[in-house]
Amino acid sequence: MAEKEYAYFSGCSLEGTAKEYDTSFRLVMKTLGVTLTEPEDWSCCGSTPAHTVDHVFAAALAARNLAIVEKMNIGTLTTPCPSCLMAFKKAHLGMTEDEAFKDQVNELLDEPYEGGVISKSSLQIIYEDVGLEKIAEKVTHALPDLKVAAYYGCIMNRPPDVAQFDDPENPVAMDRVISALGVEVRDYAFKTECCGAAFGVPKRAMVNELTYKVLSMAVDAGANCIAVACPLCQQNLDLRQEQVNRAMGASFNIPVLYFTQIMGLAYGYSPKELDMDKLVVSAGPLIKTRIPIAEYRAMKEAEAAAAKKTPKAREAKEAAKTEES
Amino acid sequence: MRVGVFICHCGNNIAGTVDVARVAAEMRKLPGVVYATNYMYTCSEPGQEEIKQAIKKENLDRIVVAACSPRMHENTFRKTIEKAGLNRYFLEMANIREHISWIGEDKELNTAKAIDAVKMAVAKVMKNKPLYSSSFKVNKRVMVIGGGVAGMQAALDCADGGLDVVLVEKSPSIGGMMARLDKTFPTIDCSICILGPKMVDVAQHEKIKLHAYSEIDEIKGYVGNYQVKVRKKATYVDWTKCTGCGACMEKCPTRNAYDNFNFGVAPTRAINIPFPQAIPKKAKIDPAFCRQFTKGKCGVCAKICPTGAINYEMQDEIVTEDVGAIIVATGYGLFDLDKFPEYGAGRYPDVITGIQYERILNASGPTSGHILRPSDQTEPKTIVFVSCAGSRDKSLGVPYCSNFCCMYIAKQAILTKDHVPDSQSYVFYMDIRSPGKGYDEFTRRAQEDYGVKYIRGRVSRIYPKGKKMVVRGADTLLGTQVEVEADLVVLATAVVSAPGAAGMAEKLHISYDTFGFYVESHPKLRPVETNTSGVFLAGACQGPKDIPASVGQGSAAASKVQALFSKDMLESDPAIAQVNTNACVGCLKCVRTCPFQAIKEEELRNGKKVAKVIETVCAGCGVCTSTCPCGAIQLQHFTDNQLLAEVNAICQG
Amino acid sequence: MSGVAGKELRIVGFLCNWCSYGGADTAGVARFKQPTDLRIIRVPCSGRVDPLFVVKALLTGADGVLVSGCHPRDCHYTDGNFYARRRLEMLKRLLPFIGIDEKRFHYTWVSASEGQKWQQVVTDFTNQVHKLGPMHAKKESEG
Amino acid sequence: MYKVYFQTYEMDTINLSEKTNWEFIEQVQKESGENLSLCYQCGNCTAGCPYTNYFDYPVSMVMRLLQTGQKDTILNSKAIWLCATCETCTTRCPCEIDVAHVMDTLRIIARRENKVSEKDIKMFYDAFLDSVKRFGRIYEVGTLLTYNIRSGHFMADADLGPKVLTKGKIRFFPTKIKGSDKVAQIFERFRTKAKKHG
Ligand SMILES: Cc1cc2nc3c(=O)[nH]c(=O)nc-3n(C[C@H](O)[C@H](O)[C@H](O)COP(=O)(O)OP(=O)(O)OC[C@H]3O[C@@H](n4cnc5c(N)ncnc54)[C@H](O)[C@@H]3O)c2cc1C
Ligand SMILES: Cc1cc2nc3c(=O)[nH]c(=O)nc-3n(C[C@H](O)[C@H](O)[C@H](O)COP(=O)(O)OP(=O)(O)OC[C@H]3O[C@@H](n4cnc5c(N)ncnc54)[C@H](O)[C@@H]3O)c2cc1C
Ligand code: SF4
Ligand code: SF4
Ligand code: SF4
Ligand code: SF4
Ligand code: SF4
Ligand code: SF4
Ligand code: SF4
Ligand code: SF4
Repeated sequence: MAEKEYAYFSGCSLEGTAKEYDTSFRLVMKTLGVTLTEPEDWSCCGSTPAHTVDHVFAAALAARNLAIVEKMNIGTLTTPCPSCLMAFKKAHLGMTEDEAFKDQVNELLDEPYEGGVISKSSLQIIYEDVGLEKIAEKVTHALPDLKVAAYYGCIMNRPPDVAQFDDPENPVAMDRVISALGVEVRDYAFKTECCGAAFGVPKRAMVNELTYKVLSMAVDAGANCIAVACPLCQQNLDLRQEQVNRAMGASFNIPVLYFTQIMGLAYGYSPKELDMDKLVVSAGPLIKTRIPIAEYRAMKEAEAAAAKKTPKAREAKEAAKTEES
Repeated sequence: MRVGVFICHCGNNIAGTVDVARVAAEMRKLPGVVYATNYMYTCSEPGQEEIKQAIKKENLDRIVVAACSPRMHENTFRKTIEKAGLNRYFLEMANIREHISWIGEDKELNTAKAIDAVKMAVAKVMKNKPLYSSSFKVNKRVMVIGGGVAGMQAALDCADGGLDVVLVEKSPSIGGMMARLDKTFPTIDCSICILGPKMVDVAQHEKIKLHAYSEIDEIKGYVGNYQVKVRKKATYVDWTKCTGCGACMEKCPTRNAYDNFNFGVAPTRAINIPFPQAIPKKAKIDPAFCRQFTKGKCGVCAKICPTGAINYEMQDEIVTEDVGAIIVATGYGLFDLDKFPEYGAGRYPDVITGIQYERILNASGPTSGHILRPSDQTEPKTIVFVSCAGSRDKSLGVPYCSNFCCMYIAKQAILTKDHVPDSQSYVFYMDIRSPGKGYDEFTRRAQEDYGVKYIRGRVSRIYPKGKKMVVRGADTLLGTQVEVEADLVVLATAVVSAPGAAGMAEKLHISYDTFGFYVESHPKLRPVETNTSGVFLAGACQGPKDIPASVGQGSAAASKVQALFSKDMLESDPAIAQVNTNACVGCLKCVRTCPFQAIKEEELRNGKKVAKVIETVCAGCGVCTSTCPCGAIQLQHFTDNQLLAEVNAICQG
Repeated sequence: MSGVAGKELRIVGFLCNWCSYGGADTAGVARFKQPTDLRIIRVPCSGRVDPLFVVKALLTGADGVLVSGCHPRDCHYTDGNFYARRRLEMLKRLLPFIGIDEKRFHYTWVSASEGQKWQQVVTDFTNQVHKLGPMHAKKESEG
Repeated sequence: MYKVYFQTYEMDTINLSEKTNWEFIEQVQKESGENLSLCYQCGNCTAGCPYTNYFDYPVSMVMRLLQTGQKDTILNSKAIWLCATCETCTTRCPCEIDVAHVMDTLRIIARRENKVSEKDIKMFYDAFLDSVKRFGRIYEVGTLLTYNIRSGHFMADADLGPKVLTKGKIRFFPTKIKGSDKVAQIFERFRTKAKKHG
């Protein structure tokens, strides 16, 4: 496989509250042989607040970065943050579909954006460009205790004609990536139900209830940790878990990991390297049982050999039944 | 030549946006036009009378009517002038309504356009020649394609009227969707109890020949003389020997075959008779599941069958049927659950479709009529019905209403209460559509007498919570979000065209709409005819419709066939191709391009080889005319001269 | 000369009786407003349209010619539209050689139920021809 | 078993002949690019909206108020500010209306006309944008502090402080990008342009 290169827009959160997402993503990409080049002097994408001001203005904040990336001649930009991604995609779509809109946006910019950059989420490049085979190939460690509920958040796949990735109602990319690592995944219905992160600060009561729903659905599905791909989701589900417990009379204690951290663990990086200590709800006990993959396989084979007699017997019984009828 | 021009007002339909008087005045200036007038309703009796009078008084020999589309009234006016003694092909129509007055608002522009349109018609009519039809013999056998209730009704009505009928049904038994229903609205009588006897009548009628488990391969010919190739699909059971005893089915070890009849509610055997009342009641092997086919060994049924009917080597068989008319009654299809990812896309066993619920309610269905939910076979107490699941939904490509689901939801909710008295049903709906006789009373009864809770709003999401399914929707009348924790959810999935409907239409040369439903000749006045003469429609293949409407159409189609067959000879359309043997150089390009093989080579007495059109076969497409390098073969009524006259009238006028 | 000077150009349409003529009727029944430049000639099948008609029209006064037939495989006459397509494709390639912008000619499919599509086709083609301007006036000024 | 979240809103008789603001309907259609007549009031947007319980008018009713041209009611509503652009409504609307974009457009109009019912949210957004303007990026501590001071919620999220700090998650000092003036210029140009146009 040829070396891949992307312009890497980490976004403001990954410089601060989501540092561990940045760290783990970079490590994983190194393992998978993907080069990330940070656009020089990038600025904030504008996110939701800019969209309350004006469509052109919001697009301009995003397009400033797209213009920088366009100059880098890499073609594809990747960002781990769905909020940034959405800002880029909407600006790009608006500017490529509507000439007049493009002119208005470029009027606000020093360097015009011509529409030559494709934006993809980090999950998308891992799932589609790297591929499940390669993801599985690099695994060095098994994580037998993890039961993961993958949480995509509201705007990773929506609206479908903007996101153009995976299913808007039942996305599976993250589930499949984690499964490819050999880690157990639990299916549940709230993968895309909004957790309320956008209003984490000003409307806390409202957010508590939404977060509560997502957490309880994951727990009901038998998950013991949640994987996320969005810094806002992570912050909301992890940092605010205690707020939720207090407000809703619950007692959640479920670690919320970035999916890239799980990948890193399967690829043998130490919890320290992956900034696991930055999680508020510790994942320590769950990952304590991590073992090298070879050892794990040997163990499983032994187990299987011991259990072999049973299925044979069942088969024989089945055959007898057929004869009877 | 004395041309008369009649401009129609169509009340205000035309006169509102076209200055009809001016058009008439302009026409009077044209050479050849000796009479031009405008009239309120030209197609009315006095309107037609006026044309007849004018023909006599003004000695007219060519007539132009500028009015609605010729697809609407060409025939009317042809008959009018014929009654006044003119050849019917001395008429031309200018379409100044559909193509002008209804689509433009500027009266000046419309009037100018109308003047052009009438000018073109005048130019053409002056080149028209008298044409005379010849007659040909009709084969008074009719084929009915599709053995649902509509097709059965059509077949029985035709046969009772003394016609020979060939009924072709794709699946192993006739009966269609109705055979799968439990009870029917609005009377709640048992579906199979009223349909069963009809099915038996079909089977026993001496005038009806049934090809079940058969499909149409090819259709050739024209009204009065069709040749249809029917593919009798291999059943791997010799139906002349099979008695329908069912012994094979009982012993077949393959128990996981997909049950088409029950829409997969429960599995069936690899060899099966679809349901107890099936007609014909014969067994059929599904080779996708049968071990003899998938693994090469089993043969249990062959050993068991007392009549030795099993034949694993059976091949499809093609038979050709000659008929004079065809009734299409191929019914409809339904959306699958995978269209609804927000409702689990078929991943939750307790979210099912309306037709599956119909099978669960049915006494001869997989649960013997006990309402048991698929996941754990327990009796559901809270049932939620979701109407318009996929219907009226542009984002899913079904903008239309599926017509009968509002009614069957009410029916199923009532039946649910009858089966499980302590149950509570909820219906999420956008509108309750129940406009038939006794229909609204029926949906009211569901609410008033059976306590079904109707909630106005769509359902946004369905997800499992413990053993329940949470249905989250809106109650737009309350203006709020609502949730119901249900044991079973039934989706009234959208009605779509039958699988393969488009391909079938192409074989028949009839039109279908964007959704695959067949298009009738006229939405109000010719609802069971198609634009291909000799081909008629009945039932839901034309659009979603319930049983009464389907049966009504079946009978209507049958009566249309009876009328067609009431004559021994039919008149051919004389607008066909004709060869000028002097101009023809015998290149035979036309022979090769004619889509109907209507041209053959002929040797004249002087030894010259030329093309010759077989009158009864030519369909009048004119492909040959635009192929011929010498202009020797001309499609009558649409000759090069006639069409160029129209072109000249616009371009040089 | 037909057409209202200054407002309209002259566009000739050849429509097959079964599909596109019906589609234009459907558009009318639904009152889908359209530009008024088009003059329609009814033919039984798009296969009846001789490329010479198109050329003749364009050379003698039309600014644009539109041919519309049934969708492929949905032809009332089995495959008349297939012949039409072959011929008219050829014609499109030949037009530039006789000095006619190929954008003045358009061939499309509209079925009897597609009133809305017909409105779109007429509107788009009329706009396209208007962009090119009148054909014959241009020629005069050129020559 | 049948759970209802109750809304409270009051409405007087609306005299549609007098109180239908047709220009407003036109304006929203033009600025959002959406045809409001497509909405047939199925309620699917409301049914899926995660925030609906906090809205004064559920989103389908906002659509209805729009169709009837009730400008003031809409621009003064909390709903348009409590919408988080989660795109659920847009994704599920059977009529393919980009409902979230309509909500977005309504916020823009409300802001332009100085009718913001949810001051807190606007303030938070403003604090966010201030940071972008000053530093080119978001400076989380600064944003939070600015918000707390302006909104008077001095202790907002104070309980999280120790957690975040001990985890080393927050930078105390903003990173100011080299091109921060370039970003500020986007703000400036926009402001001048907006002034020029009205
Ligand atoms: C859940 C549900 C409940 C309903 N309940 C009621 C009710 O209570 N009352 C009521 O009035 N209506 C009800 N209906 C509607 C009813 O099913 C239809 O009105 C009726 O079945 C239409 O009959 P049909 O003959 O046109 O079509 P169908 O019943 O669909 O029959 C078409 C037949 O043609 C065959 N066929 C299809 N394609 C081909 C082909 N290419 N070649 C040969 N054969 C072919 C099919 O196999 C089938 O046998 C209900 C529908 C559903 C889904
Ligand atoms: C305001 C309005 C608008 C409508 N618009 C539409 C529309 O747009 N599209 C549509 O499809 N439908 C429309 N309809 C419905 C339409 O009118 C009917 O579907 C249609 O007229 C029914 O036709 P009919 O022949 O059954 O009955 P009728 O039209 O009522 O004809 C019955 C005839 O029988 C005669 N008659 C009655 N009793 C006797 C007797 N004892 N002896 C002899 N003769 C008798 C009557 O005088 C009458 O001429 C509309 C109806 C109304 C009221
Ligand atoms: S002839 Fe056609 S246009 Fe004239 S009144 Fe009759 S329907 Fe109307
Ligand atoms: S195939 Fe034989 S065993 Fe099966 S039903 Fe027919 S007769 Fe009976
Ligand atoms: S041969 Fe096939 S159909 Fe017959 S019994 Fe065996 S599996 Fe069943
Ligand atoms: S019949 Fe009722 S449920 Fe069915 S599509 Fe129409 S409105 Fe919806
Ligand atoms: S194409 Fe024309 S010239 Fe050739 S055989 Fe046919 S009619 Fe004669
Ligand atoms: S018009 Fe010509 S091409 Fe068409 S069917 Fe008749 S003979 Fe054949
Ligand atoms: S989902 Fe769409 S159509 Fe339905 S109420 Fe909301 S905006 Fe209107
Ligand atoms: S985008 Fe806004 S209105 Fe739409 S569902 Fe999300 S929060 Fe509700």
